[in-house]
Amino acid sequence: MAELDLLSKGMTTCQGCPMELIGRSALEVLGPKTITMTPPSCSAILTGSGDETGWGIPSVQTVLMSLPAFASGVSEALKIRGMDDVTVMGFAGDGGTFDIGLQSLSGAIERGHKAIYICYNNEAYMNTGGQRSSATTLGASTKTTPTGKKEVSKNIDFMLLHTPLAYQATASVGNIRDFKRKLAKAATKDGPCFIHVMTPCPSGWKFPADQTVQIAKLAIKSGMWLLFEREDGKITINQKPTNFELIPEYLSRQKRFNRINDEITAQIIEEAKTRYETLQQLSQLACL
Amino acid sequence: MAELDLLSKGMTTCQGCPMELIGRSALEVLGPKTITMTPPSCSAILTGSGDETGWGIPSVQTVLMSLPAFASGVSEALKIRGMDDVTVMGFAGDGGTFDIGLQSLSGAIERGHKAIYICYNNEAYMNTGGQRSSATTLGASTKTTPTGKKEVSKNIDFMLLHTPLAYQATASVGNIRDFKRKLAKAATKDGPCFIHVMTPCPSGWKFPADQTVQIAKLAIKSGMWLLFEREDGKITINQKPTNFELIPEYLSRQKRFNRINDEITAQIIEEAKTRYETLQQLSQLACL
Amino acid sequence: MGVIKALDGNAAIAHGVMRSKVQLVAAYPITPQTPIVETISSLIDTKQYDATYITVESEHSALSAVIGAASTGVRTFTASASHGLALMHEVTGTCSASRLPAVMAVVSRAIPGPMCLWCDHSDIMTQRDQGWIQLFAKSPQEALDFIMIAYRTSEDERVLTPTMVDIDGFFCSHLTEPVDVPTEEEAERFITDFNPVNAVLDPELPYAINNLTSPAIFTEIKRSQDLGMRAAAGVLDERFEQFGELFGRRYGRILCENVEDADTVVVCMGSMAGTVQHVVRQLREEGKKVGILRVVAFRPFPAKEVAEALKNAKNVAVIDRVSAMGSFGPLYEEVLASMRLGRLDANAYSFVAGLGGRDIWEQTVEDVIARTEELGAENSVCDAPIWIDLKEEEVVTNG
Amino acid sequence: MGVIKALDGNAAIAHGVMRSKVQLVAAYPITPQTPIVETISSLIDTKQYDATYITVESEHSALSAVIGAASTGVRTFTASASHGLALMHEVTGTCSASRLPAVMAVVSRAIPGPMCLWCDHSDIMTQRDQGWIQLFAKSPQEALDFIMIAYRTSEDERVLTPTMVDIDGFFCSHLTEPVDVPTEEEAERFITDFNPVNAVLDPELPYAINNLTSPAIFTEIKRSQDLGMRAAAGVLDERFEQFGELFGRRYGRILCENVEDADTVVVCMGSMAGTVQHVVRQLREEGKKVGILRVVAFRPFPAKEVAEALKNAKNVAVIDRVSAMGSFGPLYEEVLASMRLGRLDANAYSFVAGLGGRDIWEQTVEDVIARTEELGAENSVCDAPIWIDLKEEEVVTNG
Amino acid sequence: MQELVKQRTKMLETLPKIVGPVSVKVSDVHTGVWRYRRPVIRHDDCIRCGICAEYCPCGVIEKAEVMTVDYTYCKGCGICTVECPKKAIDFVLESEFEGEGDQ
Amino acid sequence: MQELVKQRTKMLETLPKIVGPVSVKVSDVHTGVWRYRRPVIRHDDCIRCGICAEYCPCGVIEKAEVMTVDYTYCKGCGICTVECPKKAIDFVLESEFEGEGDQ
Amino acid sequence: MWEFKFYSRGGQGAVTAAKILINAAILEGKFGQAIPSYGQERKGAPVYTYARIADGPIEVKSYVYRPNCVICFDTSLADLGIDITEGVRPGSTLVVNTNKDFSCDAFETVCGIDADTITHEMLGEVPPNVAMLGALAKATGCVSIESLLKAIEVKIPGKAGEMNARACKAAYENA
Amino acid sequence: MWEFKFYSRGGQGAVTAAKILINAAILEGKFGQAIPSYGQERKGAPVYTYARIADGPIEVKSYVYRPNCVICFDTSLADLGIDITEGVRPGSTLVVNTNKDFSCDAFETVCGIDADTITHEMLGEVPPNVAMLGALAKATGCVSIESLLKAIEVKIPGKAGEMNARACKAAYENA
Ligand SMILES: Cc1ncc(C[n+]2csc(CCOP(=O)(O)OP(=O)(O)O)c2C)c(N)n1
Ligand SMILES: Cc1ncc(C[n+]2csc(CCOP(=O)(O)OP(=O)(O)O)c2C)c(N)n1
Ligand code: SF4
Ligand code: SF4
Ligand code: SF4
Ligand code: SF4
Repeated sequence: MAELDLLSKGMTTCQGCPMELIGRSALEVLGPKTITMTPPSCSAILTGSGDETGWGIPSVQTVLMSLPAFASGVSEALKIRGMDDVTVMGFAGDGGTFDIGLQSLSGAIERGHKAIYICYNNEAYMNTGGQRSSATTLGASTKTTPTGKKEVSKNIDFMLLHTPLAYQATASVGNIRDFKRKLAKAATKDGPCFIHVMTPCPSGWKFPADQTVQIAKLAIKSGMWLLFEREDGKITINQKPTNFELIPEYLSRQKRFNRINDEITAQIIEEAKTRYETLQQLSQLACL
Repeated sequence: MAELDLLSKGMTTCQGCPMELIGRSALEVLGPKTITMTPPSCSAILTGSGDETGWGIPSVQTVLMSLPAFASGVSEALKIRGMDDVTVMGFAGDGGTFDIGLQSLSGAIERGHKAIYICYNNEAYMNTGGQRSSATTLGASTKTTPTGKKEVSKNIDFMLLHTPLAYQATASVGNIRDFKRKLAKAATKDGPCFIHVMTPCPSGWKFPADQTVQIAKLAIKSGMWLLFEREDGKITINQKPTNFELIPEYLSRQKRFNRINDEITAQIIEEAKTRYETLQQLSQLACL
Repeated sequence: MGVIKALDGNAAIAHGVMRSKVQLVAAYPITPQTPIVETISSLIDTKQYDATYITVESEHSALSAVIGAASTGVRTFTASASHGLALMHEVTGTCSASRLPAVMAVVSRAIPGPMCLWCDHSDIMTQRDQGWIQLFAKSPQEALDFIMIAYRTSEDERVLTPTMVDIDGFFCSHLTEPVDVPTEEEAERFITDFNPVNAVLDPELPYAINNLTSPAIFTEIKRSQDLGMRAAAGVLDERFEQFGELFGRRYGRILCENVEDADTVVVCMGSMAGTVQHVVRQLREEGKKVGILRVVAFRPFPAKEVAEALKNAKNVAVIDRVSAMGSFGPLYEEVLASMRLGRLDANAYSFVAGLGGRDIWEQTVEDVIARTEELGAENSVCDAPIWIDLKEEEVVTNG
Repeated sequence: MGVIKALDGNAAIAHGVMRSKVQLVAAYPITPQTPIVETISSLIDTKQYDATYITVESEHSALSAVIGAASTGVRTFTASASHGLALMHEVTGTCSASRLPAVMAVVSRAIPGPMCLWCDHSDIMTQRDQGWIQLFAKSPQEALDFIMIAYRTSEDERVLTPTMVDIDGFFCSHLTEPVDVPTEEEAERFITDFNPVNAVLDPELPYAINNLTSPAIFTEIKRSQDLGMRAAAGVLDERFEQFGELFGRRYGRILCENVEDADTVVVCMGSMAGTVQHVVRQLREEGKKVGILRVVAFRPFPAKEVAEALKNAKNVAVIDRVSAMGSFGPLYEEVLASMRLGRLDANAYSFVAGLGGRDIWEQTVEDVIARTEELGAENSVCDAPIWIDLKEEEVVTNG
Repeated sequence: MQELVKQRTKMLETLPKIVGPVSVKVSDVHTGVWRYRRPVIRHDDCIRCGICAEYCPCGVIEKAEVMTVDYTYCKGCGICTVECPKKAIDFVLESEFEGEGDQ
Repeated sequence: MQELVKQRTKMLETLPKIVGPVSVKVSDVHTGVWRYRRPVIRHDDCIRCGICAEYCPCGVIEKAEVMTVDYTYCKGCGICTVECPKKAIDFVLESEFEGEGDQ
Repeated sequence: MWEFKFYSRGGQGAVTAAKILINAAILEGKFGQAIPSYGQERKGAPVYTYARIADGPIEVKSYVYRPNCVICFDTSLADLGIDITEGVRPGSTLVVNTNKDFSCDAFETVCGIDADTITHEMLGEVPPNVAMLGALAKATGCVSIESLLKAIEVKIPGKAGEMNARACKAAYENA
Repeated sequence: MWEFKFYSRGGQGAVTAAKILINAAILEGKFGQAIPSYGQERKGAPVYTYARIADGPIEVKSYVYRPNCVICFDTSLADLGIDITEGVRPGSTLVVNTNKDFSCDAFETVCGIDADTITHEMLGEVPPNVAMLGALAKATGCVSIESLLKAIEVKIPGKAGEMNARACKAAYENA
């Protein structure tokens, strides 16, 4: 079976969808001995509809609140059945991870089930048409915050630094090889792994479809997205932001930031800097 | 109205209950212009039963999963009604905070409602008789882990360091004045505040009722409990652990640790040290 | 009168909420309710509507926030559907038992499983014992009107019981029709600022709400709630009357057409009622003695009214838009209880139709009526629900 | 036979789970179910029972984990009550529609509100349309036996439908009685290792489970599920028969005593059935023609059997341990539908009793019977449920 | 305590009828009967620092002219005896007080 | 793709009848019709680095002797044209290919 | 009563078109109803939309199964096995987006319109929906072109609305 | 059929006592049933516990409202307004924990036992429940003292069980 067949072509995601790219790349790494679950979200498009599915591996659509609990059950059942070579892969959006799914995720990590959880972050509830999530960047317009979101985004990565994850990483659709490398590493671990991938969404963020990867790259360069991983209690920063002054460009290339003013821009830059400083200091700790 | 009347005497909590002491001390600080909510938990004993209640302030028993959401509603409604001088106080156990209530808490913090959330941590579901929670210390026997818990406790404090709390603190029934000072500070803030109080529970931890405060003090001295606060992005450690070598004594004074061996003891000590080191380093950051 | 706008059911709900001067809304998006969330939050965000919107992280929290706010004495609203409503299940009963006059729009969509986005009544039907008044609108106009009527009923001191206003997912939520939207002043003649009449959280009034209730008093509190619910029948009648006088649109807890002399009466709820009405009128033109009894208020169930209305019927066809696994449809069972109350012994048949978005169209209704007449002619008993529009050959079983 | 032990209902459930060789349990503590959680998790933790226990962080996650594990082909169990069951509401339907043969013990306790720890059936009753088989045990012995019967029924390839085994909170969960516990070998004659016959998650079989289902096929999948549920009737009969032969304890979907020639029949479920039976026997001794019809399997509802059993009755008293706000009791409505099926026109009365822990004792039952005979003698219709043991003077209303 | 009870009773009278699960009465369980032992303050040794009152979970120690313990409610946990910096509180078996009533 | 379809069909045949919402068919939407523009690789300029394939969300670019695009499924997002380090992919209006069928 | 069925692909704006049509009818004091059949469709997937226009209130709340007017946005839908003649009543009208000659016996009237070209020329790369409406108005007279243009300008405010109205008008005149 | 009602306070072990009693009955081949009335009671609060013993299966599943035997662990419960004679049938037995003379007309037989003293002396600061059972066995004969002692030793294994059995025996002999 050709590797590509693990996810069919002809998925009805939007043009230039980064989530699809992540799903596809994930299976290239994990291979056919993988079971995947998606909650209601754009990723459920891959899981399909009616009698058709896109995945060439077993998949389930779980409910939005408890994919990690579902995965806990699958993971333990595989142990009972002696199928230790099978990878359990959760694949969920930011809404299903930061908001309604956070508790279930936190519980599953605490209990330590073996499973890989991939959160693709398009910073909104896209499958219902683009409402704010707690991952939405300050100032971004969404269907529920047309004048721009008032709150800063939830920093789930830093929160999860203090949990017993066997492996934790951020990744980006702007650097697919880095993502694949990290996922490959996660696949070797015997515990809960979390990979958080930035996936700029042309439909929700309102930029041309061909810019998906470019926007993601710009996010890394400008410090709007930090690439790092945590393994054996040690944080490694994989790519340093080059220039925070690129942030205004990052913002201006997305129509969702049309309504922000200089003050908010300054706040966003400030926040990005602080975040990076914190990460730098945290990465000096050998004791997480 | 005498201050004491804000919580009746004659509550049917256990002898030596630290939660009651925290509830009582809280109202001394906050005074009568406070609305409190408790979820099902030992604290619901204060809220009472039938046509009787212990509180001399308005109170509600919410469901276990969503006290913070309930409080969000109360907080916003008070604003609408122009009652800005009223304090909203959530009062919940570790189960209702670390486990089933975590998501609702995280959401309320992200949205930034003005309210004070006090979590008294007795490290188990005590109101249902003492089952493990994710706050239970590694190695402790509970009704669901008779041979000792296998996982380390969830580090909710460090997780919440990365959230937009207006004020965050840990406290202990071993240092009531410190707790009151912190609560008084929280009461001045116009956003979400979280105070996490260690409350050694004689019934669940299995030590004599007169030792409640002593055990709490020993926890602080031995580094099993860290006293710190975060205000304006800066962490202050309020009391440094004196001696991690006191941990075995701390453990041996509680029957719940009857079944642990040297290996687990060592692990617990190691973990406490790491936690403290991390905190020390975090406290050097001016950028949280 | 008001302004005629082309609105779909979701937009009509949002207008109803504004006109009802709701002060606080907390809701979580879910298909097909999402446009309600988007419209209301946007209006508030852009300051076109002065109210508070809480962007909760789940439906459980949505209703919990609403309960918190309602307990603090403000007028509240939420909306949901399917999974979302199911996730509120733990707190729907808290809301009603706390006697909080909140209003929720339910945009009916099948609940799992299987996972499905489309309309049926399985979501709201599992809420039928949770102590909420339930009104079923059939059109965007009714959606708006019922929201306003809901507040005036729920907040009545004789009632103090929350209301669910149900609109069918897509068949009403996404159906655009002309809607007569009352102006602010017109609406104010019917519904004014909120004035809570029951317990509220207020430091001046230090009581405990929703405390643990012992067996010694639980039954009595439930009975009080039941009486509040039953009182809603009379209050609804008053409100419908008053609303009709003010706005010219007349409703009732049941609405009948051509029933008096009908041999066969179709009983139904929600958007399908429009289609049934349409078919009934056509068949009447063909000289067929058929009628429609539409239940608007499913809770409190208008048992006496239904019994009275059906007294001349020979055959009664009840269409449930839900399949009670291993039993009969809920509406059918209510109708039977009503008929027994009226000592009626017409033939009654339980139909299941329109599940998971399958359309109930003219042919469906014609089939139901034809099938009923057939069975009625044979005087058959109904020993199991009859599934209409079922593709038998596609039903896979291991049986 | 097995070993006689003094067990309460919760302990009996735990024994039933072990004897059924359940492989994975995920449950969250809640009064009055907590001892089940404690017993099973302790047995596993101390290696007295070889299975996996997942210490989930909520009930929603408990059932989700069970669904995940069941989808992966292992035998699963969970237990809950009240709030906990309500919090599972979003996923109970997923479990049944995915045709997973999980078993759940429900230790019935009132659902809010108000907040209450004690027994009534309001928790399980709102699950009645969720596609689970529902068995109501009246005693610890039955609790154990029904768990075993549940697995054998749910897993049958004709059925593939999960089962809730209901025991009354405190009145069964905390009631200690002698229980005949089958030995491991005895149990194995009835129930062996799990062998999943439907879809499982396995890389060799790459299909998608519980995918979005379109209107084009939803109805047919629901119908298949309905037929699975209906097939459970026959399978339950087989299992009861087989169980009786192996263990000497004979059950049925309904259990009747003194019904054949009874003028007045009391219909009921759960622990109260014991008390009703006791009273009926006493009244029989006094020469009164009374009987008891106990419904064991509420889903699938044994409509034909009930109709057959009631054919000679003059008066039927149905006791619901739940108050359907603004309607009749659910058991009453089922009984009416059954009577109509049998063209029976006995007088039938809907009683509400035993809410929120109020005991249904001998006097309660005597009152129900007396009231029924009175009303029956007058040939009264039942126009609303009759609340028994109600302290009228303590009911506060604004009416 | 009585004050609070009175206040609430008045409140109840002035309010419209409340329906639903609302509790207005002050709970008043005489938890004093739980005691096996009774804390007895030796006023001569006491320095009125107030620490016992601060740490009493039941709020039954009051700083008046001398520190007083409300034995109607004191559950006898013993925390005060342990926390008192002067060790000025004896912990005496209840049986020694038998027949003396609640005080 | 066909391979997978065959494999699944076989699987279906060997299994007992499955009840419930289970999907076995491979979804196969010809998303090529979505395109306004078509990526056309200039093979002379292409260095076969594979980056376009790596970043194609639809998985329709394959590294064979030359890089090939499966136009039955290519949605025409243009990412490949942007990411190609050699700028070796032209993005041509579909209308220019009218009447040529899928390729 | 006019009963319309719109055949289109995701992204072609048929749902919006149906709503505008209803608005036009309302402007004339008529009653209208529009209802899409929701299928989480993305760009390119077939989309069905239904509408009704009548002089009095419309009770029926289902999709249209027996249209007397079909609006086809894309003739290539036939390639997917979609039959636009399904259920049509005798004497029906077809409005079809095509730049070729198009005939179909199932319909009494066939009105071809090159909506894509008109749209591209006048509005650029946007959906051909307003142009289709212009042709529909011409072919059926179910609403007047004046009401239609007004409805468009209400729905799409400002300059864009004006231009859309102009494209609609052009289609009306070309159909 | 014996129908028992136990009056006690939280912490006095009446619930356990009732279970041991049932175990003793089972050992004799009888049928028994024990049921506490759960009230989240904490130490000191009144607790009601019910039990039945019969030769055949016991169908009734409710509390006992018409006991023919009352076991009172604490005479001070009367101070809380609790009436231990409520519902007692004619000819009933009372077993009461007291160190004084105690009489009560509602009962035919009154069996006083100083269970607290026996317990303190023999077992220390633990609940008086096994002593109460000893007296109950003596006063009613509902189970034999042998079965009771065996049931105690099964319930409380090891040395503690032995000592508890001895206290029970002592109460039996003293009652
Ligand atoms: C309980 C529940 N509430 C709401 C929904 C509706 N819903 C479906 S997808 C979705 C958004 C998910 O957003 P996210 O996880 O960010 O994924 P994305 O759609 O962006 O891919 C929502 C709210 C649901 N399915 N279940
Ligand atoms: C949804 C739900 N599940 C379970 C329960 C049962 N329950 C009541 S209190 C409690 C434990 C709470 O533990 P914690 O929050 O730590 O407070 P504590 O009892 O220790 O004071 C549980 C599980 C409940 N009330 N609601
Ligand atoms: S169990 Fe612990 S926390 Fe709960 S009331 Fe008793 S002492 Fe207090
Ligand atoms: S703690 Fe001791 S010294 Fe201080 S007031 Fe209390 S009794 Fe006196
Ligand atoms: S245009 Fe997009 S879909 Fe087509 S080959 Fe390039 S990246 Fe892939
Ligand atoms: S990215 Fe460009 S150079 Fe590299 S293989 Fe693709 S077309 Fe060729």
